[in-house]
Amino acid sequence: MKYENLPWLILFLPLLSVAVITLFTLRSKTVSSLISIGAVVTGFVMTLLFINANGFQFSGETSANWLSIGGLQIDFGLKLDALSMMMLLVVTGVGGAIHIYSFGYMHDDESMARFFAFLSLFTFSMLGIVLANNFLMMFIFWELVGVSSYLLIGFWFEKPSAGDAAKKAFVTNRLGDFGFLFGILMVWGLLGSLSFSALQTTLAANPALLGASATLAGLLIFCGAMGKSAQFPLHVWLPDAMEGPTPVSALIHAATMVAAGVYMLCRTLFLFNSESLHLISYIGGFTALLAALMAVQQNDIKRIIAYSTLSQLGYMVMTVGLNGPTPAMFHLTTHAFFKALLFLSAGSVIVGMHHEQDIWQMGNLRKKMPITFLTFTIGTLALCGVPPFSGFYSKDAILTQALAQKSYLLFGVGVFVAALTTFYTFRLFFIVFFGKEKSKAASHAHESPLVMTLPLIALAVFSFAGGFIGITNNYGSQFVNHHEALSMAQQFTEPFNNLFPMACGLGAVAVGLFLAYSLYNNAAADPLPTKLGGLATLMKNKFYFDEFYEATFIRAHDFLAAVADWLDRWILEGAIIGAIRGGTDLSGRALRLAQTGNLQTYAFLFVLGVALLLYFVLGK
Amino acid sequence: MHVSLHHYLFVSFMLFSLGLLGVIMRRNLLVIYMSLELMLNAANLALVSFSRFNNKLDGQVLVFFIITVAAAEVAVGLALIVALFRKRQSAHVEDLTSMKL
Amino acid sequence: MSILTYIAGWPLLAALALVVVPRNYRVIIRAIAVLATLISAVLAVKMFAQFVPGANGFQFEQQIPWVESLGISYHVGVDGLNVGLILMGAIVAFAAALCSWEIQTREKEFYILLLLMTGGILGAFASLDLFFFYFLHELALVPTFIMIGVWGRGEKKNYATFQITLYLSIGALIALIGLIALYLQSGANTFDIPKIIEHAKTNPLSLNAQNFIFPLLLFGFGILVSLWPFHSWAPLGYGVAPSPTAMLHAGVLKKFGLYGLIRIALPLLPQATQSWAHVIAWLCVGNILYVGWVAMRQKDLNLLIGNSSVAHMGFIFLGIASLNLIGVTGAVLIMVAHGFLAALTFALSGYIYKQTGTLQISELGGLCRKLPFIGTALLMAAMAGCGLPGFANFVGEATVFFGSWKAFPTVTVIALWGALVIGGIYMTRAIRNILHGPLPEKWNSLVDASNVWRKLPYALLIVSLLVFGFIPKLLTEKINPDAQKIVALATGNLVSATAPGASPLNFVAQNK
Amino acid sequence: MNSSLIMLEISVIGLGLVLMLADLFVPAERRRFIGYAAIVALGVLLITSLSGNGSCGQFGTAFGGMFINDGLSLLFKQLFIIAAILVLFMAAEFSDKLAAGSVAEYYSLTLFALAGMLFAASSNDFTMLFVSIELITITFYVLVSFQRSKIQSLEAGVKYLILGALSSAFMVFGIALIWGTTGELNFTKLAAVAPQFADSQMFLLGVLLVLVGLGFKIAAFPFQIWAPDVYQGAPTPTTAFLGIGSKAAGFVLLLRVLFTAVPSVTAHWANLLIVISAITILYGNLCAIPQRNLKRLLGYSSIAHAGYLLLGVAALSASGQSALMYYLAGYVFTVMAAFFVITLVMRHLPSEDISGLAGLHQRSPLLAATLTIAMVSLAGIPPLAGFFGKFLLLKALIDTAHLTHNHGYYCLAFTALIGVVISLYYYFGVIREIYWGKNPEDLSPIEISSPAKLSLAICLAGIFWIGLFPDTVLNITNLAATALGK
Repeated sequence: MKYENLPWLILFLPLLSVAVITLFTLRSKTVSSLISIGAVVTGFVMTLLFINANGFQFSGETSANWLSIGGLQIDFGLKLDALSMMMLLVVTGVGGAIHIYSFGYMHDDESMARFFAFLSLFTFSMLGIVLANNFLMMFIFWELVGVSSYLLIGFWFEKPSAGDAAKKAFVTNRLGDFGFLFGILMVWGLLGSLSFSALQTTLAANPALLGASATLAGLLIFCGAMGKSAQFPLHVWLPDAMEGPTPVSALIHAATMVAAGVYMLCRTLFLFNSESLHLISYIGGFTALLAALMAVQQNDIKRIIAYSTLSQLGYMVMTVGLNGPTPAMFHLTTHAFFKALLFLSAGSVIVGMHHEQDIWQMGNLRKKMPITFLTFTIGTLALCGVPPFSGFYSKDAILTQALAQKSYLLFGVGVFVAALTTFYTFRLFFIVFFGKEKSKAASHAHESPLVMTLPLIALAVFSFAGGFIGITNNYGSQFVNHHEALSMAQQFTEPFNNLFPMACGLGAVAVGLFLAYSLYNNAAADPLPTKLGGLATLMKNKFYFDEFYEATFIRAHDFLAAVADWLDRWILEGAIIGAIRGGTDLSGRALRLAQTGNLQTYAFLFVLGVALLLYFVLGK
Repeated sequence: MHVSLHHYLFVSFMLFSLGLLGVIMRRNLLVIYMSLELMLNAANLALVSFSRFNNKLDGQVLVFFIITVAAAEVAVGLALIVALFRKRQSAHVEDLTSMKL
Repeated sequence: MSILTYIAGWPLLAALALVVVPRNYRVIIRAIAVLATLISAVLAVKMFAQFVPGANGFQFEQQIPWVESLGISYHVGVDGLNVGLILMGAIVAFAAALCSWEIQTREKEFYILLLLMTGGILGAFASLDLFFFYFLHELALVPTFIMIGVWGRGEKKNYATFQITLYLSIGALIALIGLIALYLQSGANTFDIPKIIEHAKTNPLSLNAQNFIFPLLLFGFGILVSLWPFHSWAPLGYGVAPSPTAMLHAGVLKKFGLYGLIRIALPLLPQATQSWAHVIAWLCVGNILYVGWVAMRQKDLNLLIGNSSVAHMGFIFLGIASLNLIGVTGAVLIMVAHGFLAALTFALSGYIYKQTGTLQISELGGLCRKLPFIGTALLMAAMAGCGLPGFANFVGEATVFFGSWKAFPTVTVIALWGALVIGGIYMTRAIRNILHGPLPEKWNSLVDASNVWRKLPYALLIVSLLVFGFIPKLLTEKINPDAQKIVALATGNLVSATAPGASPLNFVAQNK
Repeated sequence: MNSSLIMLEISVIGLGLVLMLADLFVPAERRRFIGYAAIVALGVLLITSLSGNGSCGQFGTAFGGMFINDGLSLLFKQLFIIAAILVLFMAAEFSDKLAAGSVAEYYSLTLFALAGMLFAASSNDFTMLFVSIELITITFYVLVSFQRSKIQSLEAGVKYLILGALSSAFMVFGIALIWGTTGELNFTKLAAVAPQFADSQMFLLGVLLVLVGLGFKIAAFPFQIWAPDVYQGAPTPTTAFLGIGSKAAGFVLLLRVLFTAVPSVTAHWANLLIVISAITILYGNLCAIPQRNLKRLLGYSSIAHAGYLLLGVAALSASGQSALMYYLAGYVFTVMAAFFVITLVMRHLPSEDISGLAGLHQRSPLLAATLTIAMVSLAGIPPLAGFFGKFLLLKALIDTAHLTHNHGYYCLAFTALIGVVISLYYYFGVIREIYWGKNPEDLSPIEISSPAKLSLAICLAGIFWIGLFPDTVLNITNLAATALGK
């Protein structure tokens, strides 16, 4: 391949910036942030260089041995193909935009340098996941992503809620990682290798190798995705993660980290057999539905978007499960654009509202912040899947895939969720930007500086055009054996080739839009609770998952810990060791009673001893 | 009646045991001390009778040693007991329990 | 004169020198101690760099007959198994000497004891003679006792001091009986480990002898390593110990028993080892899971660290129990990594204690604001503690998992849970309650580690962790060949130990 | 017969007499110098004996086989002389607490006891055995009760007197029985005929009664009962000498009787010895746990050490005997060091309660370190004498165990292990008192006279030398052990 060293640079520049910032430039905000931004932007440029040098169809690996112990051969290797290169673009591109945005957003935070160090660390880890060419390396960066998100969520660590959210995210991810590593071990034990390509060839040669444990292995690997991509039942951490600064929410919890799970599934798709894929698809669909329902009743602008992220991720996972990696990755990419856009716009709104996040305090902001209003609108339309915005194409691809797989239930779910999505998004949209100001802050809101709005515009462009600039081609070349590339025009009209799914999609949008408009245009308060009653409270309280886990998982561990601690303290330390100690001491005190100090007794004991001796030897 | 070695030995055993009983039973240091001498002499008797019956002289030689040593022991011992009596105004073993346990 | 003799000798020499230095020359005393440990650390690095991986036999060897009639000789040398340990020990000792600034009373005695301990344990790791192996390790017993007793903290001090001392000597004596029995049974009539191993190749120990000796070594050493259920001394003792002592003891001394098992028990008692492997593996569960839970429950930072370090021992035992190249290599990796980590954590807790006068987690909170450096270091330590990639511990633990997966899948999964989930829970909880959250009023006066001397020990240890975490080859390529020899002796066949090339099929074959 | 063999003994006794005479001419305040003179003389004797051209250097028998000079006796004589020298040093420090002006008597009595020990070391005949033991014991009656002003000293003396006399009565009777049955008093001759009498109850009874006497001297169970009281009551130098000299004398005689005189009988008594030493170890260590009086504590610990030393006897092997002697060699210096510190620290205190040690590390770092080292060595921890001794004992024991397949030996080894751990508790308790003892009432520095410093140095040197460079001593003890065999 040409420019063999570029990928290494792309990967390690952010790490370098972490090192430089932490070691030298922690004092200076600006320098640090510039270093970090520079790293990621350079990465973006290099990626472009590399791609137009090698082209998208190219696929290659470059690796160096990292660890080699007898049968355990672990390379530190980079895998470059359409999949990873596309993701490189997304991570560095969207990431770059977000970095720049944060420069404005975080400007008056005194520990901005630390923030950018963490951001670079995250970029490094994410790039690692994308480029990894074997399981263990992917796991390594998997963990690193986990910890950097932990650091970023807990960035404002004085806030107890932030600390808790970080902890929750970390532990929940750890649960997923447990399954992931478990699966990795299992695969390694059966196939004897960790490198994706080697595994693929091995399996292609002899599909029966995984044997009975194929399904189990697949599901265990999926656990990893479950954690990172916040799929049911490990979805609980994502909404809380909104405690982090908004750029973080955009970068990690919209564009990249949460996408890692889906990416990993596509990367290792060859491992999964039909049973495991089946289950995965249903988990995905269920997550999509659940999250959408939850989103309907949230009032925190960021949380609403977070839940919509959840449900979109559900879409993607479902699609992978439906054996459609191409649409899944397609949606992942477009979603990265418009969701980042939404988050950043929301961030701009929040800044404009002086860090007020409750949508019922806003209203009529389209006057105060026109640019933000525009970008937000584009994001919303893309999210809902209004043609010709990018979301429309990817969502349509998903629905088509569902139909093609004859999985009608999931198709139905997809359509219904599409409707819900439109509903809650426009609910947000109307409440925030239309109607009358619902608070003083709203009336004094102001537009954000250029450094923040520029990235918005850039992202807006992609959210608009992402659908027909050939993303599917690139992914298709990866997954479909003889994939014929479509011209841009063909792509533009592609959905209209089979009308039914598209029609359903658009219908869903229409319904959602109509409902949202009728309920929330100029609404001062949420009318829904009165209409839905119990269901609404259920939605509002996220179906009580947190409480449920609190009561089961956490409680169980604390209980076991208490038991173990009790045993340690009272049985082991207290009873056993205490008994030995006390027993020895007591026997000592008892024995020395023989030393009465009375000569007579001594003489007697002496003679007794003689008698004993004689008996012992001669008596028998 | 013919007196054999065993009769002598029996006597010396008796003497020895008597001395032993004295040591264990009696409370007065001096009496205890006398009983000890009795035990020594029981040994002497045994030795003498042995040498008489084995027609060997080493036993009797050893007896002389024992007597001498016993004399020295008595000398030291009595002095000690007297010194103690001076301090304590008593030669009873129950009073000698300032150190115990 | 072997470089190893110098590495172990300088601290001892310095200890002797300190005896004659008047006690009020505090600076000089401190300087001598730091210098001596620095020298041996530098020498250790040099030795580590010059070490030739896979060279036949031992390197930097030196042998001086000591007691001919018994076949005892002063014999030092390194191979892949102990080269890393000696490096780790020397660095940790240097860090401990640097951290001893927190000792303000009776420095003279303290440094003498510290140096004694250091020299002893470094010598023990270097020695290839059963007798000296034990002899030098025992040098640390009295220093530990006096250090904890005089400079320890907390009201349970006396109790803990005696418990740790008695517990450790029980273990040591049981092991001693085992070693003597080994010496007699081997019939080689020498205490020289390589000679015994050579001799055992031709005429191995009888099965009875093995089954008699192995438990002695296992539990004797096990007690020294706080193998469950003989672990309770460790958290207690480290809870009250002054941090330099805790650093040396938890970091370096604790590895002695494990090293002994690998160096002595595996090659000389193969059958017994194989038949006991299951027992060891299941005892690990006690360490990893049970002690992990106990750690979740601790209210005192030092107790938490102590318990977590006990839990880490479980992974090492698991690696040893798996009895294959990967597992044993992983075990040695963790031994080195955990040495740095334990030292780091105890150094940090010592700093916090020095600043706040308490380690009650409930008392602390939000320290990251006032102590950015220490806070970050503690965060890194905690992350390394729950097996975060990038730190050496992860490499070790992952390797152990890969190794033990073949031998004990169930235990491995439990260990995974302990490493990823339980470890994650208590570490993040600790961070949340100590570093995160609002800063209580009373801690506004805290000062961070400011000058370079204060920062150096922590930085040194973190760097070591990162270096071996990023480039594990540095260690593994040294460990591998010798671990392979050991495993070959322990399992009696070379095939299962190494699968060169790792083609899928022969792995499947091995699983069968 | 060549009387040149006993020149050493003769000169020691002569020295004692000279000191007594000197007492008449030297003014009271100068009398401690008599002691130094004696020390010098003994030093000369020691050096000659070491250099080999002294009387005890030349091997052979005298008095028709009653008296023998061999490796065993040589080793023990050297130990005895060293012990005596250190005791004299100690006595010089202690002199002001002794009965006024009678220091010289104390010195000469010490020398007479020494003479007794020297004779014991080379006695090869029951007559000699009896006489030497009595010489030791009777002198000790006086030495123990020497602090006539102190009731405890007298009481200890009387207790020692009565029980000592009792034990010697038993012993004499035993000798009588042995002689009566076999007609032999000489060990070597006896060894030849003993096998015939192996199942004669009377003979065995005799041997056992002799063992009773020796068991009393080494304070082994069940004849240990006297030790704590006497150790506590006696003047500290006497206690030291008692704890080493007379114990060692007991052991040398025990070795001679068991392995020279009646080896054929001993061979059947493995279990007896195992049980005795096991119980002795446990008794001594357990009773010591709650003990607060330092001298009494060491009394109990000396019982325990008798037990450890008996391991070497129980091993019934040359290596065991050599280990025993090695351990004794280390024990001499260790115990001397301990008692020396006690003398220096506690001579002005009403009682020897451990709390008197509090703050010692400030009052005198040297003494603190010395006592610590002594305790550590007693506990048997590297790199000190006690460790290597215990190591050798354990080794010999396990060796026998694995040769004879007698599992009793393994049990004994573990009992010893338990004993060591228990002993750690109280020895380290002493160390704790030294370094972090609660509220010391007296922090005035202790001034140490140069002779005291010298002797402390000797003790420490001995402890470290025997712990670190075992080769020389080990060769000597091996030689001695072989001497026993033939």
